[in-house]
Amino acid sequence: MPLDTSTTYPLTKLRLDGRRWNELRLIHAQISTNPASSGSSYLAMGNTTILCSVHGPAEGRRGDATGGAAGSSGAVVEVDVNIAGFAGIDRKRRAGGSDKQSGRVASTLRSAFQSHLHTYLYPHSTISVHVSVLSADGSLLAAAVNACTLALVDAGIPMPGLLCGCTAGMSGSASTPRDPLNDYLDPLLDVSLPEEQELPFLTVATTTSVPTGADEDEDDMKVAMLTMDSKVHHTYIETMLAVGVDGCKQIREILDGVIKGSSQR
Amino acid sequence: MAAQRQASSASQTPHLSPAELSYLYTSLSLPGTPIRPDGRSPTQFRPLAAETDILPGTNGSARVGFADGTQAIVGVKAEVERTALGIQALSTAEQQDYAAAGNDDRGGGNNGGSKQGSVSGSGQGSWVQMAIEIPGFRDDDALPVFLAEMMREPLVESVSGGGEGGMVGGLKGRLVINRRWHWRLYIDVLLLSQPLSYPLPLLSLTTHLALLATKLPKLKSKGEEDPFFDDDWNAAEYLYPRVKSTKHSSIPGSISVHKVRPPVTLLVVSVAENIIFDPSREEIAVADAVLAISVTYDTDFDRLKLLSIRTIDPPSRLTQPGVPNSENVATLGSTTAAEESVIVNPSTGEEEVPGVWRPRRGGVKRATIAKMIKMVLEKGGVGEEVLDGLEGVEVG
Amino acid sequence: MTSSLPSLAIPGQRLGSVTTFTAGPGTHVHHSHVYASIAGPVFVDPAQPKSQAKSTISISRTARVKTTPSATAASKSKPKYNTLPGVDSVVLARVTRVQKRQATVSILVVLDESASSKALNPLQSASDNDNIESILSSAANPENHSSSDELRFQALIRKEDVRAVEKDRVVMDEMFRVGDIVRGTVISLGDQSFYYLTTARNDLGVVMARSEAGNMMFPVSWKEMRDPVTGAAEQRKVARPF
Amino acid sequence: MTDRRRINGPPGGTRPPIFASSLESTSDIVAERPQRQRQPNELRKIFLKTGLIPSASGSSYLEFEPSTSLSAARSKPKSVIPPSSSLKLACTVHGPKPLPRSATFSPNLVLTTHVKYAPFAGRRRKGHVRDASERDLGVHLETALRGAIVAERWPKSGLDITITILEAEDDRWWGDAPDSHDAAWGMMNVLAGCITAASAAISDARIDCLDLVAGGVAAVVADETAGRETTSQLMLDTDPADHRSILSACVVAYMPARDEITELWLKGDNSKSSVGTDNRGLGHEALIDGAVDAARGAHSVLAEAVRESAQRFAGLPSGDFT
Repeated sequence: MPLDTSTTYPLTKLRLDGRRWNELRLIHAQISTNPASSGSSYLAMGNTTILCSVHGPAEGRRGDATGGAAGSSGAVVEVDVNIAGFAGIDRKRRAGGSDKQSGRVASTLRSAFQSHLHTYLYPHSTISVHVSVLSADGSLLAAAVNACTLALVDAGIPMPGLLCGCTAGMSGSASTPRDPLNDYLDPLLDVSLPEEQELPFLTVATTTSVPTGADEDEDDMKVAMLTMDSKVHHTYIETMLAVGVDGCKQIREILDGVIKGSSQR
Repeated sequence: MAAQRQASSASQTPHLSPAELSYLYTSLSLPGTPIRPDGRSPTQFRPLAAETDILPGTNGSARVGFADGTQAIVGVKAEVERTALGIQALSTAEQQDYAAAGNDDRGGGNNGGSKQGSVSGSGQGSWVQMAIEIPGFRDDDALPVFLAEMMREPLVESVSGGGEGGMVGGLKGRLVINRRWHWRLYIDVLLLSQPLSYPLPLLSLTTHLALLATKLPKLKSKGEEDPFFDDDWNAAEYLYPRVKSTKHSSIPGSISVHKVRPPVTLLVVSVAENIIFDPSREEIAVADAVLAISVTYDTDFDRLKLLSIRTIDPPSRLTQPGVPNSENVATLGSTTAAEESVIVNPSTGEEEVPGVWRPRRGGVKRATIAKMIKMVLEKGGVGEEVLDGLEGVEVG
Repeated sequence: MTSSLPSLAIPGQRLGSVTTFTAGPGTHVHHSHVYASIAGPVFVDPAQPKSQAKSTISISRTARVKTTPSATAASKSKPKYNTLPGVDSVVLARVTRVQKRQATVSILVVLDESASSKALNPLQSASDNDNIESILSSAANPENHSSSDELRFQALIRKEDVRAVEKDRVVMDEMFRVGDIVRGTVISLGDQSFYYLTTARNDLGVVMARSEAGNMMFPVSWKEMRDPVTGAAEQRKVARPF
Repeated sequence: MTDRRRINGPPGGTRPPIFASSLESTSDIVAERPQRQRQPNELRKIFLKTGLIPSASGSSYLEFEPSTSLSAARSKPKSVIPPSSSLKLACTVHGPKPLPRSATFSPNLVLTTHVKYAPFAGRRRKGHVRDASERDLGVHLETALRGAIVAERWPKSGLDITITILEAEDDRWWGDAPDSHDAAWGMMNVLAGCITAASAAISDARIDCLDLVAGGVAAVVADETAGRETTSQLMLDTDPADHRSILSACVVAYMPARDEITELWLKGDNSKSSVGTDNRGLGHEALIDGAVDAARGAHSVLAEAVRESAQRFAGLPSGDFT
């Protein structure tokens, strides 16, 4: 049995892990996992497991370059991503404690949350977010966005709405223009690590200015973050984006349930 | 941050005033019955929550959280690696006798090794790698390096006897697949927040649990073949083998127990005449001596055995001294010198004024060390209590 | 009593009981006995016959051989446990920076109290191993600032500590220039990075200075020094010349 | 960072090939292993001298006496590989000096220790960046010294202790396979040497100490001369190259005047051995006592070296003390 999606999917219409194209992986999340921090969360999207803790808003460290002029108008968000040595399939030894991937995830998260949170309420302060990736199995950035959102909600930091991330890919290389008559490629929701490695995918994070509700309007949905590193013909982008945004909506409901469920306890 | 790195081994010294330090020291040094700030008995550990097998991507994992919110996660990963051969293994058959004979004097471990024939000798300590990550520290800072070495040392050292359910040649021997291949074990320790106290007990307990939960895939190849393994994870074997419980009926509900268990490292401090286990940050700040004692269960004699001891620099040496009233400019004249008689501390031999903190100096008496070791090792002592407690944690 | 003492002690050597001796510099007390804590020759300051004080036993940090400490020095000086600047010790320091409110100096030499009343003794405990004359001669030209400044203790002379009179009229630029050698006393151990010095005494202030032309100047008054070549006068807080 | 631009030799020494024809018998290899010629409680001679580095405020140089097989091999080399090595190290003390600007106020002397192997110190080349074992040694040394120093007499200042190891002790006989006994036993001897040398250098720098702290090593070795019987024996100041199997070892930093230990590092499994007492559980006490005895021996050398340097310093003629 060949183990790649691009060959098996057209035959079975099932992905490697048995999902259909529009199915998310099982999401399990918890908030207030670590009493020592202002806010914390645990999030597992399939086999991608992330722990996130938030400290602050607190007084910024003195002598910090970002703590000075930049912080005068609002809080500064600091994100620190740590991918554990045992997170991947092979054990990875990182030199100096961080690598390229964690650095990129950290800077993307920082810019996403810096603009998302109501930082103007906390001038001269720092909100520091620590993300530990315990197990990485695709959609790392999306899972990290969701975990951070939960932890920041737990910490009680005001934000306009939940920031939810999701990935979307195509079930083939999608390098030729899309043929509307013979459309054999399906978009895939929430890609896993093997899919991430062979297929084009993008990560999108959306937010709403109004908290979720039954009367949610499509117009209120805002894309807060969008990254794509792979090559795909431009005609597919719209499909992928639509699927990704839809995935974010599903995730928002799940996160919403987690937050409401924990507050009832 | 810089100051923190400087205090390499002592971890962070809490900012306590000399008066607070003196109060702590006095209450902890009460003869016989020390009063600990959190009301524990001298041998009592802090309550903790533990779970194992939390990460699907590892061979074994565990999470332990203290009530104060400090959490540690340990993931164990095993990889197959080719063995670098020494002179003896490379040499011809006639030298094999010599090699076997030579290995014989290395205790029970290797006798078992030569019995199995194809499995050669014992493993190497370097096959076990340990990395500790502590937020706020770089991974080559002194504290993580020292902690990792401290915990790796007893692990590779624990050679235990063979026999039914035993581990031939200890952990090192267990990692040998055949003459040319072996497992390499990566133990990654992750501390999730800045440590509030010296993190050794937390890390050691978590590592212990993670190793207990560690499974290696079942070997399907035989002898000197290149190894291949059973795909079925359910068939995998525990790194530390388990046997059906016979003697240890004391633990309710457990069907299988480990005959061989990974070592645990206990943090023990002495304050005056008292020995205190699992010190909190405040307690360690006034300790006269801090020892890390690693023990494991000795299957041959059904008792605990000592694997390693390390002294840890007590942070009390770096604290600020208090000023007795007789020397204090602010209160000069209000007290006479006679009121504050200088007494000699019986345990340290230093002259001090009661109630005035003086940083500790000097070392620790041999008798004190012996007493600390005895309390850990003795039958029904703290070491057994901890190992039994860990055995109670549902594993797998 | 003295005969039982060794002339030379090494750390950890027991010197005597606390019932007969007081522990002086270079020693410590353990289990009611005085022990040596540095290696060096042992000295005993005999107690004043009339007072009840015990003899003080100390170990010299300096290489001076067999100078019986004068009774005056022994009586007035507090025991000094190290070669670091302590409160009241007289130091020679080089000015490294002059600001509106303070001058930053780096301490070159810590002088013993007993010796400061006599003359500058080059063999006094120096804060580093260099010869004192070489430090001072190289000190006055600002180009010669070596990186060894990093290894010297830094100190501040605040504006109000420059002189005892007319404190509010002090203009720092007219008191010190970068490169001057200043004699001062330590008033406080200060914060993590600086000691605090004062020059508010007649015998304290600038002792050596070069003019703008680069020549060594001589003092002409308590606030003026003069260049012997150009004849130009410059303002300084001058220490009383001996 | 490895040099990628050219093909480098292997980082460790390679063993020269031994051809079967050149061997009289296979037992030749066994014969090459150095044998301990000393009594179990006999220490190696130590050379220790202070004040050799004028730019430092204190310094010392320490050297262990080469074993008989090593000195024999040096005078009459049979092989390019020396049979064993002997410790040589230099220690410098800088300070007391101001703390770096970023440091916080400290009422005590802040001690910093650096232990670095010279690249050529061991049989395997060491990099220029300190590795884990060197950092580990540094922490051990810091613990040992901090207990001996009277730190409160030196407020606001720092003391840097730098040790360069010029020749390290072997962890095992070079001919043994790396699995024969792989724990870093040589490191313990190195630590003991570091402690003794640093103590001399600190005393040379005239930093107040409670006592001269000396390092000593003792080990339980499985004796191989007694035939097949595995009898274990307590040995002081073991050279790991001499022994096929070291069961456990202990290094202490010891202050004789106070009978106190400032640093204790014990490792190994000695539950199988019965040393000194019948009670197996007390094996570790015999080991610690043995290490203390070794430290007492080193202390006598240390005291003599410090006394010598103090005489030189004070200008007293040698021998003129009571």
